[in-house]
Amino acid sequence: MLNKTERQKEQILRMSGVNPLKCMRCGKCSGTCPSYDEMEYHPHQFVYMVETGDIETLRNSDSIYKCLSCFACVDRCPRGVEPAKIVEAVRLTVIREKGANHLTANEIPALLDDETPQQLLMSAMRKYSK
Amino acid sequence: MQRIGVFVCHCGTNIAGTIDVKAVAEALKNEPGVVFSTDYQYMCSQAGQDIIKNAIAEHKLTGIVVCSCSPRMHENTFRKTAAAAGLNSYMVEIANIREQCSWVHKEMPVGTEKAIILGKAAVAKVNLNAPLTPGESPVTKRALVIGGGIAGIQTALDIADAGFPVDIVETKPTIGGKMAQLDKTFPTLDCAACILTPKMVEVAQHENIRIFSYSEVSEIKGFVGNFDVTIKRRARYVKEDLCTGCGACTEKCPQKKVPNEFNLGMDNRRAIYIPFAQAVPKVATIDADYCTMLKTGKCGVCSKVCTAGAIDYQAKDEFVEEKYGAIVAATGFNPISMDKFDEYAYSQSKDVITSLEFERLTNAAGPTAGKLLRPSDGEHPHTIVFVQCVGSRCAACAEKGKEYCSKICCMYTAKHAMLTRDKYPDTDVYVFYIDVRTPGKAFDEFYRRAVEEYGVHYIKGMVGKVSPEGNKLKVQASDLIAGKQLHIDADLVVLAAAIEPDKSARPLATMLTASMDTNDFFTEAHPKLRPVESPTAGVFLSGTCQGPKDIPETVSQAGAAASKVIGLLAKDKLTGNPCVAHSDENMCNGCSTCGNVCPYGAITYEDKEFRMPDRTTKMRRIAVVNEAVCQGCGCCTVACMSGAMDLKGFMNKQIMAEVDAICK
Amino acid sequence: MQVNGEFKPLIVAFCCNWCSYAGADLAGNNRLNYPAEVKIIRVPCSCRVNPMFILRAFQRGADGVILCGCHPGDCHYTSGNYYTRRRMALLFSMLDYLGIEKERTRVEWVSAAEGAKFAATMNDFVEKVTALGENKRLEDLRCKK
Amino acid sequence: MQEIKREDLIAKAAQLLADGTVDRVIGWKKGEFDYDVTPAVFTSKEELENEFVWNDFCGANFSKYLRKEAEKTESKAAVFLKPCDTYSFNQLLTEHKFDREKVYAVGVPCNGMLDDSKIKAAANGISSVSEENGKVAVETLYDGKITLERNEMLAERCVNCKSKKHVAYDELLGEDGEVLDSARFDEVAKIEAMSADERFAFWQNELSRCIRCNACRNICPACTCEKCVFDNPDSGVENKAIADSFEEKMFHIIRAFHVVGRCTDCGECSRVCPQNIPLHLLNRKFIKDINGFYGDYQAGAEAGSRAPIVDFTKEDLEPGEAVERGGENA
Repeated sequence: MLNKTERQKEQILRMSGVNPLKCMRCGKCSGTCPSYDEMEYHPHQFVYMVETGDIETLRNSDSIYKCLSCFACVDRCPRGVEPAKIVEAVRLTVIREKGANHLTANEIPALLDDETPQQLLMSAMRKYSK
Repeated sequence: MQRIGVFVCHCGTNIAGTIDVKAVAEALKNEPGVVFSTDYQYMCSQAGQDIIKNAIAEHKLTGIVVCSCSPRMHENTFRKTAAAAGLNSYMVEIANIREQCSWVHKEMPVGTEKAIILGKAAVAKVNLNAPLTPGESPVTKRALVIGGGIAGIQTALDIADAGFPVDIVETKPTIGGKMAQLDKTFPTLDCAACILTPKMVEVAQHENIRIFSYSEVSEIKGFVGNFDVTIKRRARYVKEDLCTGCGACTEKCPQKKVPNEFNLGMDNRRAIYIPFAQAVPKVATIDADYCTMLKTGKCGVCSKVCTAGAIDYQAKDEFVEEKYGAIVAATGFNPISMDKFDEYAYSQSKDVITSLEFERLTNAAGPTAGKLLRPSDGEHPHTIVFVQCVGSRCAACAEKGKEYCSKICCMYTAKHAMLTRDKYPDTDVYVFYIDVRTPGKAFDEFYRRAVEEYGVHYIKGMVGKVSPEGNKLKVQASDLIAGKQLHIDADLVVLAAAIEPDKSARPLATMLTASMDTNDFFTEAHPKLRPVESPTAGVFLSGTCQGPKDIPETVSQAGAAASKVIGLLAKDKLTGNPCVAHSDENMCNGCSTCGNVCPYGAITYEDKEFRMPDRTTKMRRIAVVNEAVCQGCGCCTVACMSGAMDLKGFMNKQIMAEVDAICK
Repeated sequence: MQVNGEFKPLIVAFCCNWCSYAGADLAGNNRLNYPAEVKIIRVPCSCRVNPMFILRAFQRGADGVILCGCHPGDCHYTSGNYYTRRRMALLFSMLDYLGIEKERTRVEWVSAAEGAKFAATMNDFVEKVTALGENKRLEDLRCKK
Repeated sequence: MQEIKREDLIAKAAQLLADGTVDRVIGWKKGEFDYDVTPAVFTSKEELENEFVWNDFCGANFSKYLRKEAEKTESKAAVFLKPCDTYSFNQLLTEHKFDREKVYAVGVPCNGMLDDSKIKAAANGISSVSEENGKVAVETLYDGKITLERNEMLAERCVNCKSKKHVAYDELLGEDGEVLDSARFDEVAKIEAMSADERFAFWQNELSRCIRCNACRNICPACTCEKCVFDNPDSGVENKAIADSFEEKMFHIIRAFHVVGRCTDCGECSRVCPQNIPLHLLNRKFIKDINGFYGDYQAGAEAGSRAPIVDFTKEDLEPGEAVERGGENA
């Protein structure tokens, strides 16, 4: 049985198609990155941290939204690691979970009953569908 | 029918301890062809060998089987024994009943039974053995060195000093190669020209060395000891024997706008030129692509100023044919093209240069007379950024870079950085590295001195982008240790470009039937044990054509290659391995499959006339094995569908007889 | 072959002269045991082994055939074992296609330094072939004793 | 029904003879029955008009005949090649089996050839076979006239035609076609999916019918040895007579192995087998494995190409893996 981190790592690698072991840690991706200063964790760190399983940290970081997906790092990486794809995959794991949690407009009528305030459902939908 | 003698060795108790040797000798007596069988304590001893010799004479043996230790131990011993008794030494087979029987099995009945079977297999093989005589071929005592850089120079000098004539073929007008373009050499910082040019002069003056400069190899035929080579001497329009190298023509030539390749295009030369002051041979060459006289028929200035009368506008390419016993490839390297590295703005800014260009910029004989000046405006640069591993260790894109480490860049970058800080202490020098690799005598100390004594800023991390802005180069890079992105306004950016084998190496390898790896480096015969030989016999490797290496390594490899060549040329005749492939011309159908798999290019094809049963004749294509080149792997015998190709000493029939004997 | 009611397989091992045969010698030097059912035939290179030899061995009653050569990249003749690898991949796949038990054939790369690997490989191979029992699918009845 | 007409082929052949381009033409002529059309050499217009045949039974692949034919004289011979024949043509060129200069190749389009054994199975006592409105009309001795669907009578190799494209010719009659995405490996995959016991039983059943007539070898364009190993007492595998089950396997494994990387899958072996053994399934297994293991390779697609069996990469799969992958490649 894989634990949660291993599952997440496996999922991220599968989604991105990236093999982080190809990274030779030259940092050219981060040297290239136009969003570097905006990001708490930088492209090379994404590759390294996914490899070491430090994924929760990345998921909780704003950095996943700061990546511009400009793919400059993908273009310039000398080893063909494609860091932007791994950033995208980490981001997707977060977004997909949100997607599973939020309500769609069609689901709401079925959930209405006398006990539940309608506003609760509506705000839940609005809040998580963003 | 053979008359076979069987000799079973006790090897003390090594064999006799687990094998009933008497029973083995007894059992093998009944095998077909066996007329004599005995056992003895130590067959390899003088007394044991005498038993064999006597038996050969007494029983008129035509073949012998020795049941003893591994053939890797004593096959040669017993072959010599047989030869001493007048028996062809290839009529000897060994049954390995020690390493592969008595030592790995514990029970006497089991070991004895297996030993008998192994003996039977050896007898079955000897029954089909035929006497073999190693082929002999004469050796032409002359060597050809292709490439006149430091590798070729050193190899040629060492061979010539041993007393053998050597020819050097160099495509450029002068020998000297890349080393002639360098300024100083790491880690001792002696000047490249000071140590190279005396060697060049020595080559020029050596009675055993001929230099074919401005020439290339156009055809190679033959094999080890007997290569026939055609050398194309390109027309240089100057008679080498008459030109004194005075240089008058190169000063008067009106065509002044020819990019000077020796300075990597950073300045210009004339259409008639001598690459540099210490060129060897010091002879002028006319560049036909630029010479007005050759292009339009109008000019002739050089001819007028030449007091020696050496100019010859009518010159044509000439072809020289020569025989050689050995060939050394020393074709060297080039930095890769930086055109594909847009992110470093190499093609956008003159102030982004390669390390080799930097060498010329700091060389006293270079375009700036040794002053470090920016190529764009001739200003002194105050901030210099060195980028390592540009195109090296690049697995992402084969068109862009090379997967391997170029090996020399870490050291020359440290050298450049150190020299810059030494000469211009007001300069800020940054080196961006992935890893600093300094295995070598006094190498790491050298690099540390650059950091500790000269204050070079070493930053771990790659440069991501260089963009020209005004007269500055904006360098954006990551500092992986500080976790920062750096933005540096640099005046000069120096790229440590990966090195690749010279383009002439691939066609040369094809001519030599020498193998190459995917990067076009020549493959060595064995990566550890035969590093300076090509798998193709008689072809040797010197310098960077085999893989990236620095000057000390190149020189030691050049010397090693020379010693191998000397070892070959010192022989009057080459004795081959008689266990080579042989094609039965009556069965060969000329399909040419065998040639595809031969690692040595030992198989050629020819049309041969055959007499048919109806008295007509018919031409048929057949394979011919060059026994001097074949090494006897047998790969072709399996590729051959007709069964025409067979391997002497390991014939299909023999191996199948062994199989039958074992499976009986 | 039945010995005292116990099945003892007959194994033919083709070993290249430069690596695997030396590896087998090393196993001997180190006194590493493996079954006596294994009989070694020395060939210059694994690429010398013709598929006909393998079929011949089965025809004559071998229960398993194993080919040992230098590790890929280490061939004494630079490329022989690469050709072996392709030839045997195709041949073994064909034998499997014809329904011949795939455990009866094997290619192993054994260097001159791998005496222990040689012995372990032979132990394992003999064990697998013993479990399969006699070769019935590629035998030649005329060659039966 | 064939797109191109007999008359067009005769006209082309006659013209080549007349203008001196060639002095003989390899074509087809009628055999004893309508369905056993045989190869023949024509040297005049009269011969062509009297005997030349072009119909749905012209399956014979002429590439093999070129070796002997091109050797005969210094002059050129013309040959008609269907798309699948051109692959063999190229393969033979790769192996230097004839002088290209001595052959004038005329490509002819092909709509597939019929399998006489299928017709024989459907009709008893055939007296003639002809084509009627796109169907196969068979006159029989016992049952009168029988009409058969052409598609159902197509030879297996034509049902699974790999290419309608001519890869070599001097001149092409009609339109050239495309390389097809054929289902020719489906049968192989089916066998691969069986258990080892089932596979053994399958092949035991097929190969035990072999009578060692050597027709498969003799027709094979890839079999051009001066002396076949099976006829050579020195080869260690020589055996002309069928002896027991091992011999058949030995023969067919070696026969298939000897054409690995050279077999163009022309299907002649199965066509000529009097015992209807699906020999092409052995060749196709090797082709399928080569494609799966080493990347797609079509022998004969390009003259001078290097077959995967005489090539390698450093990353090739191990024989053990090859066997484990079994039917999973493709």
